[in-house]
This record gives sequence, structure tokens and C-alpha cells, in this order.
Amino acid sequence: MVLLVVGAVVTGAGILFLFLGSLGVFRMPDVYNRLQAGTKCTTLGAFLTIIGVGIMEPAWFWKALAIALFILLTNPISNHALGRASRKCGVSLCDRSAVDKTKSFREYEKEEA
Amino acid sequence: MSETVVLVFSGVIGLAILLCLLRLLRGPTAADRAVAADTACTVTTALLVFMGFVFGRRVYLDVSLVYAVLTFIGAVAIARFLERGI
Amino acid sequence: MIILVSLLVLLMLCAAIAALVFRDLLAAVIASCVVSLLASILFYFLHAPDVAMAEASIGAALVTAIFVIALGRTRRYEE
Amino acid sequence: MSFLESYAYYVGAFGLILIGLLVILVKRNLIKIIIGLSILDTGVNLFLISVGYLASGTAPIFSREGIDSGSMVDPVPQALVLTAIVIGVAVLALALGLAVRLYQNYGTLDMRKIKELKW
Repeated sequence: MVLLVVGAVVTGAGILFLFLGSLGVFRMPDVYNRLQAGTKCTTLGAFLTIIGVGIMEPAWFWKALAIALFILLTNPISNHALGRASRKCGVSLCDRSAVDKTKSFREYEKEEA
Repeated sequence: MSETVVLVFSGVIGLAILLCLLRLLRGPTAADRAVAADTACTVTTALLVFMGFVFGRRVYLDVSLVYAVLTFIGAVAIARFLERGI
Repeated sequence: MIILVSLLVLLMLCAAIAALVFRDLLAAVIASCVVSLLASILFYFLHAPDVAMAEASIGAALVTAIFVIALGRTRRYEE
Repeated sequence: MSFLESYAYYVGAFGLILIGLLVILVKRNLIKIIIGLSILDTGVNLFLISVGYLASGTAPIFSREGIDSGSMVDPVPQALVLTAIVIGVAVLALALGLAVRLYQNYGTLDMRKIKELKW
């Protein structure tokens, strides 16, 4: 019973993080801000949800941990590739952004020239 | 786990998928749409694990394992295409 | 359960209509990837986990990669 | 309530089939037509699976959890669809290969222009 309550609380926290990440994807003004909201919140939310299910059913814990570790490996890779590609193909930042540190990198300059 | 908690949790995940779909419909560039699709993939993985718990059989977790391993190939292919054309 | 299934069906039809109306072919390919993803969730709710597994691995990963390779060989925008 | 749920699946399946047919009939770009073919394929698979659905059933996989064969959904459409998905992706790859070859020959993907070049 204690395990069920603890697992339900962890799952609820993860689902809240998933919803906030999707809200960030919908509301943010820029590709890079959307990417940041969509990768950080969603990775944490999926991790917490899957671990919470593993806590609620203790026989499933190792399989759930394997799924969570795979998400922890693959989700930042794909989002990093998307961010790098959108910077290279010239998607502009939003007009309220203060500083662009990647402008001084050589590989991005070469692409824009 | 009571019926109300299951309803609330799955409803919130459905709302999350709805928000990702709205960004996919509205996004000005193709990169926005790719980000929305990738986020929807991850949210879907969490939804499938949770619904596997609701259905109560261990076989259903294999689907989530395949999701977690394989769905990032599509995002990486789109990123390669945006970068310089495959 | 019925509410979630109805919402997912509605979203799937919206994504299919988006794949119909987009002029950018890459966006249409991404929309068809999302259609396949939501269809995979519906297969899962219909108690067919093996079909959901095949649809996820083929529809969300392999078909998108094949379409993107073909788009790289041809042109991207529909005239 | 359960028949309403299976009606939702039927609505989704027929909506996908109609949208796929609309894409195939209306659009003139070859890659768009192949996208419509993929959508129609998904709709037909969804219809075949939802025919065999049983509201009180579970997955037709035997395991150690003590599932008897009376409380399972119909496994025959699932085996059928599992084959149909793989054949569908093979057809899709072949069609895309033909589209790429047509683009290399004619320099366009428009169906009308390719049809005008016929001898």
C-alpha cells in the first residue's frame, strides 16, 4: 500500500512535468526555446513516470529501469541533432533574445557565408 | 489505484499530446514541427508505460522498449536532411 | 477511457488533414509520422501489442527515413 | 458504453481511408500521392484490427499470468495486419524508388507534365 502511494505520487509528478514540457513547446517564441523545454522537461517527466510505474509494480522494476535508461540515452541525442541542424540551416533567433554566442563559432559562420 | 486517478493522469497526458499537435499545426518552420513530433514521441512512451500498468500485464512493456530505442531514428534523419541534405 | 480514445482519434484525423494541406513536403512527412504514431497508440488500446510494436518501429522510424532520403533526391516544395 | 468505444475506432479508420483517397485523387505531386497511400494503408490496418476487438478481452499472448483463451481478442486479424504492415513498407519503398527515377528522367514530379510527355 505504501509502495502504491509513493509510486502514484512519483508518477503524478512525472506526468505534471510532461504536461509542462508540452506547454513549453506550445508557448515558447523560438525554435531553441521550444527545444529546451521539449527536451529537459520531457526527459525528466518520462523518467519519473516510468520509475513510478516500476515502484508501483515491484516485479516490473528492472524492465522499467531499462526503458527509462534508453530514453535518457536517446532523447538528448535526437534533440541535440535537431538544434544543431536548425542552427546550421539558418533558423533565426527570436527578436527578444539578448546574446548569441554561437555567432562566433567558425563552423556556423562558414555555413552562413 | 482508483478509477479517478487513472482518468486524471491519462487525461493530462492526452492534453500534452494535444498541445504538441497544436504546435505541429502552427509551427512556422519545419524544425518546429520536428521538435513537436519528437516531444510527442517521448510523451507517447510515458503514456504507453502507464497504460500498460492499467491493463496489468507485463507483455505490454515491450512496446515501450521498442519506442524508446527506435523512435529517435526519424528525428536524426530529419536533422541530417535539414543540415545539408542527405 | 472513451474520452481519451475519442481525443486520440480526433488528433489523428487532424494530423492526417495537416498532411493533406501542407505545401512543404517535409512537414507533410512529419505529419504522416505523427499519424502513424497515434495509430500505434490506438493499436495498443485495442490489445494488439505486437502490431503496435511493428507499427511504431516501421511507421515512426523507417518510413520517415525512407521519405526523407527520397526528398533529398528530389525537390522539397510542392509547386 | 463499450459499443461507443468501438464506434470511435471505426470513425478513425474510415476517416483515415477517406483522407488517403482524397490525397490520392486530388494532389498532383508524386511524393504527396505516396504519403496518401501510406495514410490509407494505416486506415485499413486500423479497421481490420478494430473488427476483432472485444471490450472485455486482453492481448492474445500466453504467459505465466494465467490467461485463458476465452478472454482474448481475436488473434487472426492481428496476424494478418502484422504481415500487411511489412508488405506496405515494401510497396512504399518501391513506389518512392520509381518516383526518384521519374524525377531523374523528367526533371519534375508533377503528374500532368509527366503525362504530357507520353508518346
